[in-house]
Amino acid sequence: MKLITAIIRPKQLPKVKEALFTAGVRGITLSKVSGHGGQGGMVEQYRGTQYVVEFHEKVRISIAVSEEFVEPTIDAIVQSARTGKVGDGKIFVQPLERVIRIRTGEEDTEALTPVAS
Amino acid sequence: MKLITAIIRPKQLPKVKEALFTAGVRGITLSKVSGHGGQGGMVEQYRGTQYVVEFHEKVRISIAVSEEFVEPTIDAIVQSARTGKVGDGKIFVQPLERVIRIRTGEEDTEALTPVAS
Amino acid sequence: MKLITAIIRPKQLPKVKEALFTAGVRGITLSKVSGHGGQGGMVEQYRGTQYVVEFHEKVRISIAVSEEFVEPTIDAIVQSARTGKVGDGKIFVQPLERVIRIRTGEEDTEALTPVAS
Amino acid sequence: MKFKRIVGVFLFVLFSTALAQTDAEKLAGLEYSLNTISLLFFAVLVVFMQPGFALLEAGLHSGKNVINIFMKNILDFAIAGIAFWAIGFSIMYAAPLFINGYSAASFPGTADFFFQMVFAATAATIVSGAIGGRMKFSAYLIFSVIITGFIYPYLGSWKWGGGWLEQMGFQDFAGSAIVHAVGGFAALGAVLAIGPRIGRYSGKKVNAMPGHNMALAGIGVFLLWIGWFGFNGGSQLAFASKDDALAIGNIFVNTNLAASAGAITALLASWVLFKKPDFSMTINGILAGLVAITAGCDVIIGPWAILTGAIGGIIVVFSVPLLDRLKIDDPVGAIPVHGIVGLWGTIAVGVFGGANLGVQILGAFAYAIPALLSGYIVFSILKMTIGLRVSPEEELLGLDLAEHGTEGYLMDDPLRDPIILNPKAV
Amino acid sequence: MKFKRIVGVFLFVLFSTALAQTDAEKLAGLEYSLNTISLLFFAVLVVFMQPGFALLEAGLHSGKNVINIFMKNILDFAIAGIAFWAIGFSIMYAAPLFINGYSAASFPGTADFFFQMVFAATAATIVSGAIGGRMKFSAYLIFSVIITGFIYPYLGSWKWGGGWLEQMGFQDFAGSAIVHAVGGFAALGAVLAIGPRIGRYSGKKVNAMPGHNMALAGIGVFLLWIGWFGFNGGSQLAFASKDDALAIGNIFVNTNLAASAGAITALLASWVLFKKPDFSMTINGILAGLVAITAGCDVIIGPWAILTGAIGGIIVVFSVPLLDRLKIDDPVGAIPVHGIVGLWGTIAVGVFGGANLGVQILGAFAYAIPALLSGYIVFSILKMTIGLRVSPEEELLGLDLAEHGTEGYLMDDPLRDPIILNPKAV
Amino acid sequence: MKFKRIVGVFLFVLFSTALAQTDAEKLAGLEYSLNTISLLFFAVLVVFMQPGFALLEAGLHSGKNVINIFMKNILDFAIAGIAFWAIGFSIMYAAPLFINGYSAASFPGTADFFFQMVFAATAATIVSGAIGGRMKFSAYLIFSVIITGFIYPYLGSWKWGGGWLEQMGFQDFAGSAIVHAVGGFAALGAVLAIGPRIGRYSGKKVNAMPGHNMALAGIGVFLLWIGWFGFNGGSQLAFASKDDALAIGNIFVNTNLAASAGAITALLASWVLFKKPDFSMTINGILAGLVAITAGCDVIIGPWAILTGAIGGIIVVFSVPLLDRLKIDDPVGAIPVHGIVGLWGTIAVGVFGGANLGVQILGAFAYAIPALLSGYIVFSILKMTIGLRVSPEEELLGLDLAEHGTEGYLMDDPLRDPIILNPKAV
Ligand SMILES: Nc1ncnc2c1ncn2[C@@H]1O[C@H](COP(=O)(O)OP(=O)(O)O)[C@@H](O)[C@H]1O
Ligand SMILES: Nc1ncnc2c1ncn2[C@@H]1O[C@H](COP(=O)(O)OP(=O)(O)O)[C@@H](O)[C@H]1O
Ligand SMILES: Nc1ncnc2c1ncn2[C@@H]1O[C@H](COP(=O)(O)OP(=O)(O)O)[C@@H](O)[C@H]1O
Repeated sequence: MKLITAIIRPKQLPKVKEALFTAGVRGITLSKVSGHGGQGGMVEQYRGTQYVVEFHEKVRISIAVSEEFVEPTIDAIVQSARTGKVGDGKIFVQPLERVIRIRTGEEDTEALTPVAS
Repeated sequence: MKLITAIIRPKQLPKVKEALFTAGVRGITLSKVSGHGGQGGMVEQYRGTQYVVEFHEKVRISIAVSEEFVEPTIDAIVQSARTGKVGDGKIFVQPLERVIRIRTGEEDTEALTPVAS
Repeated sequence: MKLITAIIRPKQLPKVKEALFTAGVRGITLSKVSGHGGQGGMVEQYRGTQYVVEFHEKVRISIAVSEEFVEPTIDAIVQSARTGKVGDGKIFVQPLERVIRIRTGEEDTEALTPVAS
Repeated sequence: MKFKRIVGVFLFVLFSTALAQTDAEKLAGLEYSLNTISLLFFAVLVVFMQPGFALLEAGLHSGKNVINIFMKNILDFAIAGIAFWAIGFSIMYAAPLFINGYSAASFPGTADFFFQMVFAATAATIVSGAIGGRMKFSAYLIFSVIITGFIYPYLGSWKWGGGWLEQMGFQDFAGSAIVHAVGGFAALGAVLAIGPRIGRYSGKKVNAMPGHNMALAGIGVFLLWIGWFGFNGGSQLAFASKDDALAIGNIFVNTNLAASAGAITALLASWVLFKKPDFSMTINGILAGLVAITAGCDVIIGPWAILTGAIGGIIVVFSVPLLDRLKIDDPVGAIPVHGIVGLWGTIAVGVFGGANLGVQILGAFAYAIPALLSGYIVFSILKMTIGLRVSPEEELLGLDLAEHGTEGYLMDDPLRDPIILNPKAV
Repeated sequence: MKFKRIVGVFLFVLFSTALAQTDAEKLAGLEYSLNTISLLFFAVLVVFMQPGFALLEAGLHSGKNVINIFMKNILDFAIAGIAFWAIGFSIMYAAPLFINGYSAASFPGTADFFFQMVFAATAATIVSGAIGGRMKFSAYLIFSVIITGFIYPYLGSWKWGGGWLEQMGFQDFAGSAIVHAVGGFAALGAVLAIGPRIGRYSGKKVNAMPGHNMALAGIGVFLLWIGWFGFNGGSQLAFASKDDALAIGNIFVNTNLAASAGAITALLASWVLFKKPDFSMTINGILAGLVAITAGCDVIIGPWAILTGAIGGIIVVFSVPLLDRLKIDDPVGAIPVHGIVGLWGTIAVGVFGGANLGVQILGAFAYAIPALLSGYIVFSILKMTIGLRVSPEEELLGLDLAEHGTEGYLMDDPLRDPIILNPKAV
Repeated sequence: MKFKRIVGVFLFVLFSTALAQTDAEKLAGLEYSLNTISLLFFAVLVVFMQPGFALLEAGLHSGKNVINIFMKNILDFAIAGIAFWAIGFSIMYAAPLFINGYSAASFPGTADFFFQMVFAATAATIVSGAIGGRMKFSAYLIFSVIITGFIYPYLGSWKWGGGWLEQMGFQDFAGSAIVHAVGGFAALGAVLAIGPRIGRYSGKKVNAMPGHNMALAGIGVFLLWIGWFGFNGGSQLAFASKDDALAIGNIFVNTNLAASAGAITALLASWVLFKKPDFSMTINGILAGLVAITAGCDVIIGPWAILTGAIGGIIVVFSVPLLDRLKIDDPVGAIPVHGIVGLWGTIAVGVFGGANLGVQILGAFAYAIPALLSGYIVFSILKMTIGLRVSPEEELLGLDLAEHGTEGYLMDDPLRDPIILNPKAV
């Protein structure tokens, strides 16, 4: 199993969600992060003073997947999150040793399949 | 050492904190995340239009532990976070190569024991 | 490649950013987290009732680096984030198997060099 | 000649008299209209107390209940507007139903009604903050009808309707007892019937549940302070003479001195007791100063007004933790501010204002006890019938979502975007 | 002796007459000044509707547009203050430009102007919420000049300027048609010209775009309710007699009954339709009650005022989803509340208030249709010239940043700290 | 017969005269009461400036200082209510202490005091925003006592107390110099004594520290605009004659024209200078227009009022960055708006209003310089004694927590839940 973490533009999120869903990925966890990289800052002003807001709002998507889902997941994200302009973000792939579903105690691959309520 | 990451229901957080404390786990880092999985959405309405809020507020708990704490930590979380309804969350276990305590420069296991101020 | 995650005091963030920049680290992702450890709580009061706010606002810095940057990055963080008082935070080092730059599809080390726009 | 002259004089006199007669009518018309316009403007000032209370309560409650608080404060005013018109005014002043054909001496019956209606709405709205965060919206609506249509008018009739307390010489100029103690003790009855919010008390421990927005509370208290000039000033009910003007000038100054003193003593008392100058205590202190002077703002003058307000401010700072020790959960301090200080203000007229002390004490409790009982009984009946309290899940979720299906605050948040993984959920 | 006595009488009479004459002057002065002071105070109450609208609109829009909404609401009031002074008043009342030397009978021309100016500003400001979130700020400024300087004054002259509708006996006491229907239908024209916000409608689906802060909307509606007492009460335009006082007392009560009824019926209708008592519908219902009674607040009495307001409240709850089905995106409900209910209020004077029903219907549409057309045409011309709408990127970013370069809300956030990795960006 | 007739005439005359006499008394009573009621209502409008300032300042400061700002704005009003009553009024108008037995000619002494007291509170409250975010709460409280009890009354006595500037023919109708320049220059003295907020200036670089909530600032400026009608209108101090009515009508229109013009020029100037129509500059521009016209609102008419306000609006847009270059950290613009434009407004009466230009300039500086010095000296003494500034840690933490132990905003946040890992911390 892998833990795939993607940093994407907030505006691309709806497309990414759709692509992931189409790729069969159902369980995801999102959080708001602040990204700093090659992307230029945004100029704001207040009472006559200009300042550069150099952070960018990004969304982090964390997805635990079994091996066979690694490639489809990465593909889905790359295709749906890409705009071609600097700041599109990164995908990180990390080893994941165990997954436990709290509700049932199921482990690993069984723990990864969401059950619709 | 392992990095244990749990996604839980916000409402269970007090119980989970207590269970972790009882299990001897003192250092934790929390963050707010948004979870999407098998849990059904919540219907809200505004000016006569209904809409489904499909994300769920969740809390992510990150805990770095030495090997002997892995099982007790997982057990503590599973037992305290479980409600039995879809949406209870997941626990992820990842390898952790190094831990450094910034204040002292201590590494690994020494870095993991909190010092009460 | 490694994923370096540091939990630091929000107040130290400007210094840490500067140190990282000086060390040649350009791409970082930040998020707000809530830390619990050895640091004592803050007493607040409301309508005559005192209560302890026991969580502490912390900032989590996530940095994906290639091997040769691991030590300089850790050093930069430790030196700039340290105040010497309990609560300075921790650094976690985890293995990172792949990195993909969404914009270009570049992988791994190439994906890690930010391109100024 | 002489005759002509006399006739001339006579005609002249007649003419000047005729003119004088028209003038006398005009004069009477002016008096009448100055009385009316003044009363209506004072009434409009009192209406500012409605957003004042709404904001104060919203600020001191959790953000997940903000819609519910505004809904209650809007609806109790709307309900007062109809129920006090249909029936309440008639009970209170032995007037016809629907103020149908009712007229007053020095201003229109409609203006009289409008001024009294905003007082009824105030008594009702005092309750809403105390039971906030846990009561069913439907139960609150029914209670609003009952208090503005029946409880407040009936109790009010004892004094302002010329009833037995009026006969005894009881003094309550603008309603420390009739409005504030009634509202505050009805709130106590309501809180006893509904119980504390979940998690407020655990064993002997009092858990602070801090309000979500002190800026809202701050605006609220300013609007209340402003509105109170209408509340106390307007209660003079006559404006078109020098004596009335002198009285109203006095009322304004006494009212403001008491409010200022209440603010300052509550500030200092909280500073001493809790080591910090406390915000929510200070704003409660202002209101305490105002409630305290309300009954005697016409006769408790200058330094005595300061003293009356100052004591009010101190009472509040000591009452709030006391109520908590008794596990009476009043998130906004309505019971200390309006109830307990309402009693003090009523009694103060006997202490500093020359009224009969015994009668004042009697009158104070004659309002507090029935208000407490009727609040308790009405809410207990509601509890047994339609139910009084939302479910624990709804309470934790917040009344905005649970009762009204909408969130009070929504910041632009990409994570909320509605495109959906789970197709069944759509 | 006799002569002396007669002379004495004469002198006495003369003296008393002289005194009476001075008194008559004083009396006239008092009447004049009471009229003036009252009119100005009513006008100040109407000014409270400006922050009222700003808050209502800000609350029901997204947080990324809050500065833009305040800017529009501030500037349209500032522009009305200049444009209606320079030209508008002269068009509406055939008065000199710049109210230069203009005088009225029973109060100063300046006071007359000031009262009428705040009405012009109200008509203008109604539009701002409906087109919020997508219009260029510059386009809105130009429109503000045109509506307060020309459209509203010209249409208003038909009735309040003594024009053809006045001649026909059309009745619109405080402006259900002249102010509200004009504002509401100009808003409809504007919305038709600019189109819905991005993402509001996808195919047949209506996507809710919830407002960001219901507390702001709640304060706003209270300020509007309060301001309306000035709007309707002040429209009596004469205050210094018993008859006027009686009229104003009536107006206050009718206004409040209609507002209360509108709140209650909108609440109940939303409860039935959407299963929950809806907040934004209820506050729209209050405004609907107020708009409905505005035309006939002098003649639609008591129960009929309740009925008029109640119908207004129901109209709104049904109109909002209807407009959405037509893909007319009006985030605050300005079109139903001011436009549609403005028609109803105007017609209601024929139904409940004894006016000629045919003339009322004619007058209602005589205001609605030109307002709709002029709104649509002005904005279409702006679209073809300077452009009407911000770019999609700017709309998504929010008008605060895109148009004004500043964010409306900034919480202390360590992640925003300006020390910078990328030196080029500095 | 003849005799009878004459007697009849005589009696008739006597009777009519007697009636006239009663009427004359009634008339005098009406005049007196109309004066009183008007003055008090104008005063209440001025009280709206207190929440106005509180909201403006709260909005333009950081969210971690919101409680502190409300506390200061509440307490300076409470302190003014007591200190100006106890001593200030007596210094300013050579009246007895505690307004004990003080009476005025055409309205009660109490009403006179109340109106003047709200002016004193305004002068005091101007300072609070400029020194926000860093001053010890205790130091501010002491300063409030000194400015409302001594500085403002003493300076005010020079003109409104009939002192030397009044003798010289200096004109300042409602206080551009006496209230606003005094407040603004005292604020400058205070800022010079306390220094800028941490991180505001680094070397030559000016770091923007944006305010946290523009909606609050927006409501604030509307309340200030509204309150100013009381400030300027009420300063006529007599209302019960046609001449007064004419004057007040004029004052309203001039005040509103200047405010509108200030808004528009500040908007345009910021648009040109900073490329975007700036919100906080525009609202400062409104206030600048209002401050500018305050001294001459009675004599600077129509187009000249527009010009006076327009220049005020431009002054502000240029002064704000200038002060920043001088490292004078005034987060809300109190010094430009009230100080610099206060000078301009005072001088404008000499330029456009027919007053002696030399005397106006003299008077303007006769207020500005002592105010600056006394602000600087009082705060320097406080600095040397009890300390003026919170510690850097407290400043960074925010004054709400550091000084008052409570947070201003608390959103429901599961991460804050109080169940605790560290048992010692409980
Ligand atoms: N080495 C890194 N470690 C962690 N996060 C990174 C790293 N590099 C980039 N990021 C994240 O990815 C986002 C996009 O990177 P950026 O360099 O701006 O553009 P691009 O990926 O298109 O080259 C950044 O805002 C940051 O959040
Ligand atoms: N594969 C996954 N990767 C990352 N997070 C997941 C994954 N599956 C579930 N989650 C997280 O766990 C939460 C609970 O999962 P869900 O499927 O709703 O219920 P359950 O765990 O009870 O089956 C989700 O809201 C999401 O935050
Ligand atoms: N074992 C752990 N796992 C995850 N986070 C931890 C752990 N220990 C500490 N932390 C994080 O580091 C922060 C600082 O730790 P603390 O024990 O308070 O001080 P110090 O690191 O100086 O000993 C905590 O607030 C928490 O966010």
